[in-house]
Amino acid sequence: MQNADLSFILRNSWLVPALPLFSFAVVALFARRFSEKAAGVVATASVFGSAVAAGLVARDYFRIFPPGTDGQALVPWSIEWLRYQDRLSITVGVLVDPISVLLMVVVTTVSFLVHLYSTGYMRGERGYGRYFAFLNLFTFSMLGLVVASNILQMYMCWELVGLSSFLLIGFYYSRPAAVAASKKAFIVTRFADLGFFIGIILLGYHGFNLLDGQHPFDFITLSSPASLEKLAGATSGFLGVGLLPLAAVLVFMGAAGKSAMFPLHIWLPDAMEGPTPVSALIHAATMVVAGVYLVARMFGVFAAAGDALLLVAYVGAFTCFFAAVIACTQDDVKRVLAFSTLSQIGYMMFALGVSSAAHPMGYTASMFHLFTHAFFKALLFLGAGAVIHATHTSEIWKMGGLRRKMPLTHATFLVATLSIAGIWPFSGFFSKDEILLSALASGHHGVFAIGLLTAGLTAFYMFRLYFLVFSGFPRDEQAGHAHEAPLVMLIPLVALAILSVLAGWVPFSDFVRFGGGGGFHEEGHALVAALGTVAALLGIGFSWFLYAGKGTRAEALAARFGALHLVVKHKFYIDEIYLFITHKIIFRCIAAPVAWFDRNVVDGGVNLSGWCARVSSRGLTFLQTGQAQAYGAWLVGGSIIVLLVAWAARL
Amino acid sequence: MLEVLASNPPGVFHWLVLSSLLFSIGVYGMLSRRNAIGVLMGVELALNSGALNFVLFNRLLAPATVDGEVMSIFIVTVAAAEAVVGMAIFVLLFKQMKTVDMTQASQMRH
Amino acid sequence: MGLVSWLIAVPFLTALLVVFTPAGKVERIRWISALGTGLHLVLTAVVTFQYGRLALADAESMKSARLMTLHLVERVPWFESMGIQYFVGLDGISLAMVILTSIIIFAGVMASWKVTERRKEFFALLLVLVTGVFGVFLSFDLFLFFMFYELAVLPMYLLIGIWGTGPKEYSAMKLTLMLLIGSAFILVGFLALYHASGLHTFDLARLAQVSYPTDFQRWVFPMLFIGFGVIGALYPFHTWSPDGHSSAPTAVSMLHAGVLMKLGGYGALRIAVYLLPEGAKIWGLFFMAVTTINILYGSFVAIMQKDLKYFTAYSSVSHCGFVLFGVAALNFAGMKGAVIQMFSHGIMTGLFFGLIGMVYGRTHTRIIPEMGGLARVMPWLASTFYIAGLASLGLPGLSGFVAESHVFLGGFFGNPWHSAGVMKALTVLATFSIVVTAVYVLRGLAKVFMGTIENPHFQDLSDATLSEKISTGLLVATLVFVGIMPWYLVDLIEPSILPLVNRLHALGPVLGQQ
Amino acid sequence: MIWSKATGTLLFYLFAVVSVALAIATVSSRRILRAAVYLMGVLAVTAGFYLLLGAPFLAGVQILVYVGGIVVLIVYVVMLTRSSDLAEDKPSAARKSTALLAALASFVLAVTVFKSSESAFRGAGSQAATMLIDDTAMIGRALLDRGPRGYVLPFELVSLLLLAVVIGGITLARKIQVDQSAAPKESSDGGVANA
Repeated sequence: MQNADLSFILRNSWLVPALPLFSFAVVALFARRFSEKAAGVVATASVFGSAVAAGLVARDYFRIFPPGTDGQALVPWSIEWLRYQDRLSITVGVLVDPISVLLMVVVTTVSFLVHLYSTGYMRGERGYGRYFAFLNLFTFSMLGLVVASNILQMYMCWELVGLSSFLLIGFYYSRPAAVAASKKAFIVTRFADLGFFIGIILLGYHGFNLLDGQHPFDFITLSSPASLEKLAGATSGFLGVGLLPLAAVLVFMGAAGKSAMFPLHIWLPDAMEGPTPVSALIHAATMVVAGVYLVARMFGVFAAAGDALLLVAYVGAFTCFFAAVIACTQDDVKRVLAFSTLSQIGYMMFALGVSSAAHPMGYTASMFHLFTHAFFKALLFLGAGAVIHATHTSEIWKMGGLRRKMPLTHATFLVATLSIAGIWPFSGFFSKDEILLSALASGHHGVFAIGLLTAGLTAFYMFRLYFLVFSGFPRDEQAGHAHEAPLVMLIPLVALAILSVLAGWVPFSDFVRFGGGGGFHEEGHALVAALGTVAALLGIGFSWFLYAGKGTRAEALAARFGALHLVVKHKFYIDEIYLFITHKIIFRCIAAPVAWFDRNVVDGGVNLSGWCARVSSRGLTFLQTGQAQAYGAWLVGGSIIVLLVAWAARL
Repeated sequence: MLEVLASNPPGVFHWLVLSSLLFSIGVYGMLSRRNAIGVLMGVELALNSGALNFVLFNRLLAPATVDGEVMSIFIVTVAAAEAVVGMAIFVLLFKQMKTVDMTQASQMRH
Repeated sequence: MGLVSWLIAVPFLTALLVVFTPAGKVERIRWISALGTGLHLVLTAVVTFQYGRLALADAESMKSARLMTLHLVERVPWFESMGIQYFVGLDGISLAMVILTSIIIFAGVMASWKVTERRKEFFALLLVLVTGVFGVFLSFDLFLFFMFYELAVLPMYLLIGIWGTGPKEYSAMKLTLMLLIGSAFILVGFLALYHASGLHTFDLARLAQVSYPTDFQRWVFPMLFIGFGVIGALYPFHTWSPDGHSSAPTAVSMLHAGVLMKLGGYGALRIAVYLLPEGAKIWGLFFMAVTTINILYGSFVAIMQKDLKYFTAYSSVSHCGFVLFGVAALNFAGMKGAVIQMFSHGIMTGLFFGLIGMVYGRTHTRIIPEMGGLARVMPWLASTFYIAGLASLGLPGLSGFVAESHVFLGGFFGNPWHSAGVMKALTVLATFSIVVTAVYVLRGLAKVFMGTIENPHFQDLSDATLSEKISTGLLVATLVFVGIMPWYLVDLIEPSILPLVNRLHALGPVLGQQ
Repeated sequence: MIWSKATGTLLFYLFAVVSVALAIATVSSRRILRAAVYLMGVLAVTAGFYLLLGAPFLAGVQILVYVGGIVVLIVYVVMLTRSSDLAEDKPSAARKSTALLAALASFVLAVTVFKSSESAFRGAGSQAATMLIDDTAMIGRALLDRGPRGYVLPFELVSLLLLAVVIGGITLARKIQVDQSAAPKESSDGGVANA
């Protein structure tokens, strides 16, 4: 597939990430010069341009590889950015293949809608220009990550995504909580990226030695079956563990950090300190799925690594269930949505985990869920944003009865809630159903059971949120005189609502599949669909029973569970454990002693030598009596001894 | 007795013993005297024995040349110069401290 | 007098000019130094283009060269009898360091616009110091190298002792003594080389043609490496740097941490590894382990620091550890990474200390807990501070990442003489530093700039003045330029690293006689 | 031959005994003036030695400079510092013993060294200093000879030294106006006549 005959847009597909970058530079440098509104307009326009470009790239790509066939990866544009050694370099380029096109479209669309929404939401905020600059930086780095053709390019954009989320979470930098949350987010993801980086170097090292003649860092090399066989045999030299399994686990560590999988999930709930559109874009639709995308991109390596996929499946499943349980007890609307995001990503992860090279059905299901989830989760967050904007609080117990006050927001929110709960006509149903089916079909019954149970839990906590916020009557005078969101905020809501419905009907399996494998299984479809819907309805009913109307029955139930309820409410005290580890152990028991050691022992050694010199010199002062003749005597004595020695030596 | 005297004239060793004896007495003078001028006398003695040595070696080892004697002339002049400076210092010392006792002049201790 | 000699002469002449202007003329002194260093920047640019043209010509032959090729060489016999000559020249590594120093001194002069007392001597000494540094980077005669090395170290005592803050006499004394002890080691090494070569010359190019016996190299290499390590903040000898930097005035600590600490890495690479490859192979792994401690130790201690300058000093100890780590890796990527890290860390620390000076100029305190919420009053300083911080924790898109990725790859890919397992383990340990660095950088900066302003005095602090904006702007631009378009710097350095690597592998024909 | 070998030897021993006795007297006499006179004696006897060794010019110089110049200067300063009239108190036992020890040690060392290197000048001086060679002309020529073996440089240097010493002497000992006011009162009364 020669580059020349690619369409114009494909050849310069670097425009997609480049547009937000240019507008970031423009807005960042000239934010102060021209008016606030202009910054918003420039930023939104650039992302719109990038969205159009992404659409064109998708159209042209699927014109070359029609949906039915198996889409190859194209690298229409790439330059050698940094050369370490002759065959070892970072090439920055654009890789176009089904999942990267999918992600491009999703990211640009959601980003455009969030930009539009933000122009309304952030009006009058201090640092309006700064906000849009950072949002553009995020969009650039996310797109850079998606189109990456070289794993190190992906790592670089990975870090930039981490940076922009740090900047955006800490946007209200005058609030200590926001600052702490941004710090926590960056450091936790940075810790995870460490594993990712070591995984990359490990792959690069063995790739460099084994795959002579090829660039070990390029995805094309890493996903080509030929090179994977060569790598499969190698052992990584670390306690005899195989190369691919170790590299896969390390890379998964990076993915788990960014997608907030179980051990490294603590930063996502706190990341809600940032402005709500940020949470919508970054902590729901795009950044957190970067981990899933990474695993999908490296699926060749993961599949060849065998038991690494199992780890992915179990971590995904556990996070899915764990987050859903916590979500049921949260009082802050954004925290509930954050944990629900965690749970949904858990779904995507274990969908990837259960699939394998033999039957990659889960791969397609996971991507499908990623596609649909981006829309309805963004909608949920933006809806929540509209609610918070109106009631100036994010405590769900202070809201209530907003159905009449904010009809359109209520409608779109309901659509999204139904979709996430997995009710038939909405997109959530199709993608979640596919995931459950792939788990069942690949024989991972345990994972399937957890998935089903979580589907019920998801429906429960989402409708708990829905009933407490929209149904019943306002529990607080703030909620009393809430008013409908401005138009510029409503358009994205409606658009996302439409997308949340349509997304389900897209024949996804034709577009995205891994290797020649078939799209979706046919048999067992109806059974799983039925089970999923029943679980969802049960959840809804139970939450209606508890929370509709006065919602007093909930307190009674909570009281009965008591201790368990408290523990779950505090997120199983995992945050406290982390704080304990960092502050008590790392700072108190490692950094402080090392600092003390440096100040007293190493520094002390130098001062000691100074002190010895002083003391010994004071010791010799008794020789200086001031008597000239004493010196004379020493002189004569000394010269005699010297003469003796000279004379004896001569002897 | 005359033959004995004529037969063994004082060889180099004898001269050297003499000059080193004088030198040692000079050293004794320098170190024991309390009076600064006494010390200077000791120095003169030592220098004198040095000059003697030069002439001694010149005459006994290289009679033809005069280098030894020239050196001893220089020694004498240097001794003179040294004596002048020494005396000037002692005069000042005396004006400052009313005595030339060496043991008192130890202000340069530290 | 060729271009290279002008590179050394310009700062010295500026210093002379400053000395001869009457002390009263404060304004003129500042302008002379600014113009002098500005002229030097232009001169460096000219030399870079000149070098670019020349180096391209023989880039190909460098692949197999075992001896470094120098350009714009000037030789003037000095002490014929001892084989000492004024031998200056230029190659990729030296040029990179000259560019770095030229930028830092210009930024330093701009940052010390408001030095009040005894301005004349301050600028004169600063320019003499930088003359010494230029001399070191450009001279290829060991005696000349050592002379300029001393010229670079000695004014430091006066600059810290007189214009410093806090226990300035103590720190000045400690800094100078430790650096001089280091230079004593270096002198012993030079003399050993001088005698062992039997060529009766200090000329680096000719000394390189001799292959020294292995057991000679066994003891001379550590002597030289530790000698250079003292100024390059090698682990046990780094204690002068926190005190020295925190007591030094802004421009001096900018110059010192930014440039002087690079003399260590430069010397280790240019002389120790180049002349004594066998010694390097014997000691390589040991020093790699020590520098790994250096990296982690520096970053852990930095977490606990309350004073901004100590905070940055320990961070630069950790980053200098990267330089020596790269050198000790003894392979192409590692050594190239060491030189890039020298350049990028030089700019970074220069920016850090410059900014600390500016913040101190306003808040008159360097204690982190006492400050807070400054971003609201000084957005420019806050954002440049954050950029410097992010560069130091190796964020891609800034020069830190380019250097660190090189060093890590170099360390991980190992070399034929050391055990691959140990090198991989050490490199993985070293990579932990990127997390620890992130912790202390963000904690420190958040406490200083984020949050609300408690101290009422800080309400009306002013943001950066024009001269400060120029200084920080130039440094940030360099960081971003190298971060986004690293190939310029990398191509400049690569041809000069090749001879070093070839010499280690002892392959490839010896390039023609110098 | 001016005097026979025998008288030469006799004279040598006579002079030796006299000079040692006088030297001991110089360093041990309690009255400084008397010590000065004894010193003059020793120097005179050394002039005799020079004659014995056949260096008449040197004997003359010795008498002229040493005895005439230096001893007179010493006596002068003894008078100046009024130390002649106060009997010098005996040096403490410790000082005497260390000085004696140092002197003996140097003497014994010198003698042993000479003894062991006896062989070096075995043949020298066999004909002893019996004849008196008038070498004054040779000394004069040697002093001003610009050639390699000449002493013109040291000669000029010594003259420079003497000049410096003269100036030094004057400046050191001149009546100091400046810090006179600072110096304690009584030192400026009547003032000792200085050199």
